[in-house]
Amino acid sequence: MGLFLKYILSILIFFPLVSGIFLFFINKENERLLRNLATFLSLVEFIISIFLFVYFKSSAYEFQFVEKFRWIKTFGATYYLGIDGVSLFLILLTTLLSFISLLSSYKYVKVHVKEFVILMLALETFMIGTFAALDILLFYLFWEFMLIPMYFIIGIWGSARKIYSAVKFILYTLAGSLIMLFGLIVIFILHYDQTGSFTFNILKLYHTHIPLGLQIILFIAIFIGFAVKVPVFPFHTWLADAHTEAPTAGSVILAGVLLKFGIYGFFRFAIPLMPEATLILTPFILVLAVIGIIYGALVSMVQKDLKRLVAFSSISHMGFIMLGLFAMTAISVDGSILQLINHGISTGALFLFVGMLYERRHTRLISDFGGIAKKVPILAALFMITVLSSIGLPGLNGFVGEFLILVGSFKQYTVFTVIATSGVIFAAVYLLWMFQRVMFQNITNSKNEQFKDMDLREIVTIIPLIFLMLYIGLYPTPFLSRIDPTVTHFVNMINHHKYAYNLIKAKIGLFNA
Amino acid sequence: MDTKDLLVWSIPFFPMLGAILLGVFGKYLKNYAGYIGSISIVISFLFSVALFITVASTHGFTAILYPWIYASTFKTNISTYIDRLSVIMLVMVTGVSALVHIYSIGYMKGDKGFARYFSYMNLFVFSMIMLVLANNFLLLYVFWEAVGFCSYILIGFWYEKKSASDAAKKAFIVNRVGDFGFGLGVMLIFVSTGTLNYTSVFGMMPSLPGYLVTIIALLLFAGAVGKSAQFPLHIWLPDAMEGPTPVSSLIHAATMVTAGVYLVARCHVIFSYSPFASHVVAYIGGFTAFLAAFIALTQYDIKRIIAYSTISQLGYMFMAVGIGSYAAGIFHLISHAVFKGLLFLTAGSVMHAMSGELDLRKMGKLYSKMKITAVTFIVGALALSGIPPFSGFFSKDAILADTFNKGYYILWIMGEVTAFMTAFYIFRIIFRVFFGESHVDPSVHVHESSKVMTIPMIILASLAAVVGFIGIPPFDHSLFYLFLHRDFQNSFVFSPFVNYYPWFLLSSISVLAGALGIYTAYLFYIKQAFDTEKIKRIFKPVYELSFNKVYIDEIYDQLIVTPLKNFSVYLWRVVDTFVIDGAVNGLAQGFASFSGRVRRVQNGMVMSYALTLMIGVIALLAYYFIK
Amino acid sequence: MLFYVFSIIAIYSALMVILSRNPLTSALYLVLCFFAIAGFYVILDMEFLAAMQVLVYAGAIMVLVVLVIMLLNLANAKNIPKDFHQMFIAVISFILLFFEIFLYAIKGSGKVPTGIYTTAFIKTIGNTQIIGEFLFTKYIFPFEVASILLLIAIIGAFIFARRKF
Amino acid sequence: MDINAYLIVAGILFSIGGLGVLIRKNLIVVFMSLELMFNAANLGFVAVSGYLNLISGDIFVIFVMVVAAAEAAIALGIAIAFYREKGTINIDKANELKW
Repeated sequence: MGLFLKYILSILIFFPLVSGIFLFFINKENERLLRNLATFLSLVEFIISIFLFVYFKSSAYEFQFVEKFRWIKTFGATYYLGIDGVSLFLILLTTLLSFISLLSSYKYVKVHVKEFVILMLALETFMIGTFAALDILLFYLFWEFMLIPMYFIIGIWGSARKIYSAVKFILYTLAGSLIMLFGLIVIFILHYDQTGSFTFNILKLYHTHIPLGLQIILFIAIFIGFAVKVPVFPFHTWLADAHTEAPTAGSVILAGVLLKFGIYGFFRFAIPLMPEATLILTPFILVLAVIGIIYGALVSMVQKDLKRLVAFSSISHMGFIMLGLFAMTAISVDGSILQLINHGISTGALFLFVGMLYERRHTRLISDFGGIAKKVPILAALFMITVLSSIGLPGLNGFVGEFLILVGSFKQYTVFTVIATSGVIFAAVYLLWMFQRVMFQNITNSKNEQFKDMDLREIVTIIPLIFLMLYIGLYPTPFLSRIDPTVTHFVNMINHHKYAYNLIKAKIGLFNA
Repeated sequence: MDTKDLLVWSIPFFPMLGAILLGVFGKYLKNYAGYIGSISIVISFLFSVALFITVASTHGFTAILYPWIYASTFKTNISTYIDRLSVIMLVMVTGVSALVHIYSIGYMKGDKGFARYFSYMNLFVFSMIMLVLANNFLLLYVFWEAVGFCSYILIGFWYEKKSASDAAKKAFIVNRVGDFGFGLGVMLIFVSTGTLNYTSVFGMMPSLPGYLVTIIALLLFAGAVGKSAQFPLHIWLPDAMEGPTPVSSLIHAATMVTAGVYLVARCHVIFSYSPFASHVVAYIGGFTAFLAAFIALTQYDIKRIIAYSTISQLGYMFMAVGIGSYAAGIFHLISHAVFKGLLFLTAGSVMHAMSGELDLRKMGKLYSKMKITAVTFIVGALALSGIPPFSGFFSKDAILADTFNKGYYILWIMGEVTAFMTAFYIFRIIFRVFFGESHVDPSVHVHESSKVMTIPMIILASLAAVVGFIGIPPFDHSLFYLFLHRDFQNSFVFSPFVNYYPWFLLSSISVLAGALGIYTAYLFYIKQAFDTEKIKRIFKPVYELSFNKVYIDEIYDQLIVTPLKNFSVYLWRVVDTFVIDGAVNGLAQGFASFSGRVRRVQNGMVMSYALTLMIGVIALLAYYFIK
Repeated sequence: MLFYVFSIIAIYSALMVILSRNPLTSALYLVLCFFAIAGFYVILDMEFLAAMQVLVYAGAIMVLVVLVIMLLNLANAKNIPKDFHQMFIAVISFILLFFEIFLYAIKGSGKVPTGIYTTAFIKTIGNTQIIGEFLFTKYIFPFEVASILLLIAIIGAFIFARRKF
Repeated sequence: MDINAYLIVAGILFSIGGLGVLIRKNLIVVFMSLELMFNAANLGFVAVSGYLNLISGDIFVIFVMVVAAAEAAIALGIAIAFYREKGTINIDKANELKW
């Protein structure tokens, strides 16, 4: 047990990959076995990750379950893993959603099953690795690896315009991350110039002193890299296409986990590495975030395609998270991190439902549905809960995160917060309107008469998410108590730099307000 | 948890249990669903009465269930605050709910969603109880939205009808607009006081700058405007009548819509420290009361008329709490809950008898066929019109007397005119439905409703007749005032009395107004003394204005909904697809065409590759030589 | 004196290799050129290499080339068009290249003789023995690799020359 | 003789060989030009090795010969295959290595 806990992160990271290699030796004709085995293995993975949650010391902000080995000695790269309250939940989210998306694809993925499950497991490895890595090089490695399986998942099992979307997805994110790599390398070299030793250890790089002008340039570079992933307003067009064309499992992972990397990157890398530049550029970032909230909501309102609607709603939700993160108060950052989890859960569930509807009718156009609530009471009820969670109805998870974000940002950025809050109204408009057109009214299309309700597998797929929605909504303490120390430490670290920032502000007379 | 706490928590517990049971196992419960739903509410009502007795003899207290959101300095609990105001609300809510639930057993009989209906209703009662019990603004906000959500699913209960699902959506979204303000208010309270607990927040009010208090109060009031359907957010309530009638009775007359009034009364400290905000409340209330009554004059749908009447009566309540007469407002809230609940139930009974018909023009002469319904309806109507000794007389006059004596003459005049119109439109219903000539479709078999429906109606009617006596004028010496006024003592007195006219003088004026209204209706619809068509023609603009609900829906549609939709389409088609995506794809195409040119260099001729290589070698050698 | 003779033969025959139209003529001139280079080796006291040069190049490789020319009957393949554009650039660039080599050659690296294998020393042992000693001691590994390379080349040639792939 | 003289001769031979590679279109002649370039390099090795009193240059020449032999076998094999494929040995016909 002791050894298990000591190396639990490595086990978590490589277990799916090893499982994938193991599945490689199974005959591809045997699709049933492949599916069941892959799902089972991802469930095992999820159960392993629960140990993280149980043994996580909730009062500490330091990294836990740390593993450190020499990797490339010449330029100081190490195999350095560790998690804090933020990455803990993101890893849990990853393992849960991986399991769920494998379980959800029993019907959706019909061809190349073997390749699909292996790619999904590989993807899981890379995602967890990205969250657990504390070494920039290791982080970047996992970060880029992640794109490969996703590219194939969209490109092979996607719908109509899958190749276009897959290429767009990979080029967009690759362009962003290469700009980011440039920034990271500059910091690496600066650190070498200052201390005379090569290191990719993020905790050591935090102490790098970067001159302000360079800091702003680097911040913009790294910002673009992460902003593409989030996605922040003008960098979002890949998202709608990728989400829409990806298979259900792909959409769930994209929305549930991949979008989180942007925020996680800001939290772990961009902001602590360049705090002064962050503080100076915050107003601009917040403007983008708020535009994203309203823009995403408005565009989502007039979509005709269900998946596209959910995709644009993601843009809106991620805007809230950006707002909370960059408002930089303990409450709002707490809310942002919680909202990351919430968004993964609710949007993931929304995509699952859209996938279920698609499996039944082979269309995603809202106008093709209507009146099916009568035929599918269970689906309608669970879908409703998910929609409400996404709207941010109190008592469900979305509310807690959104409210913390808004209340935390309110004092310093009142105007932004007020505008952002109006996004809550739009959320109700587009989601309820969608729900009404899909579920309510009379059946107008005779094909909908034959609608089948959810079977046991589908209910099992959804239930964990619904449970979490209610749980986080009613009793978020287990989550917040683990997130809070990390976040408080983070905010204190930034506030520490406020002094220098204020000096700069006085000197250049920026933002005198 | 001591016994008192246990008592408190058992009140919301039973409806919640009922909601879960019915929601999950509803399919298997069949007709028992109605009994389970009703019994859970009745138990809850009994506990409420017990709590009422406990609190009446002691002071208020707080009961904490568990810590809810603890993030850094933001700390809120799931906890309740019990004082006299909350227990009065509690008894009213659970009492009316219990009666409506019992009524629903008869009304909803045979509906496919019988169990679903009771599950939703129990969920609503749970949320409403928690709303009343909450001890901090966040919990209040949570259940504020939760009752809105219950209202949403209940309005859209018959979701196959497009009108019903549209109305549900409209209700939710309009409420959201109000809640937007409310939410900002809650945030502002936290930011300026650092806490959300009622007692701590109220304690800090005197020390806050005036403008901040005003903003907080106005933001909170925005929530109240949405929930209580005041102008300009009243448009959802008439449409909400698409839901089953008991829902209209419980949610859209007796309980949920009065939450706004409860909010202002609960936050009376905040409002009293901002006379400006209070006056906004009062005048919006007064204007809404007048506007809604004006619209109600010409409508033909019974339920819609009663809905406008609800809006109008809620306006009275806001008028009362806006001028600082909190007890009077709450008194009207209670008596209104009783008689308006009654009116809806009886309207439902009529509708039931008429197989769902609601149009005034297709009724008449029903009195002989459904006596109980008719009598109870008339009792409710008399109470609404403010005719003594029915409850509406006492409560409405408590408000009107205060408006006059506190010097708000404009409000008083509006109130009196509204009282006249109120009496007119409600008796317009009575005369056209129960008396006069019959326009009933002969194929409809009109019949009296079953006992399970009539008994709650009778109970409510007798309550409507007697409940006013707890507030026998002069109001500030009445039982009700003396019981409640302890809770309002800590508010700042911003509107002292300027006149001391005796109550009977003022009352007689309003009774006169009411009686005049009834008499006018009598002249119109029984005597047929005037040619209605001619009057319609003479007052055509006024009539059209009233008949088309002052065009508010259309104005919103033209001013907000359509432009917003067009703007969104513009954003999607032009900004997103054309500008941003165009830029991205343009960049990609630019690279592609550039590479298309560059790739010509690679012509496949081995010799030219070799030549290039050689040139490279030469250049390298030259470089090293020069270096 | 002998050096100049060999130089003239080598350069002349090399020019003829690339200028003569008939590949067979080119091949024969190339053989001549190889012989001249072997002559250089002799002047430089590397008789063993000279022998190898004649055996491997002039003997084995050129025989192979001539064989292929015969086999494909290329002796009269003259109708290949010329690309003057390419030729022009090539000539210019090779004049430049030669110029550079020339500059490097006369500039020298400034290195002085450091090794112990002076001409006299080699003569006492004999150059064949020395090379053999080196090949089988210090360079044994590359030597073995070379043998594998040859094996691969044999297989490769066999595969390429097969009628069907 | 001076070392420079050998190197210049080697340079001339190398240049002529390279020129042959570039201006001739006949695959066989190109191959022969390549051999010429090898030999020029060999000459340079031997000359420098002798000048510096070393032996490694000479050893290297032997390896170059090995490689040249191997290359000859392969290259001529390719030439035959190419001729069989295209019916000519015009090197400009080998133009598929593009785009």
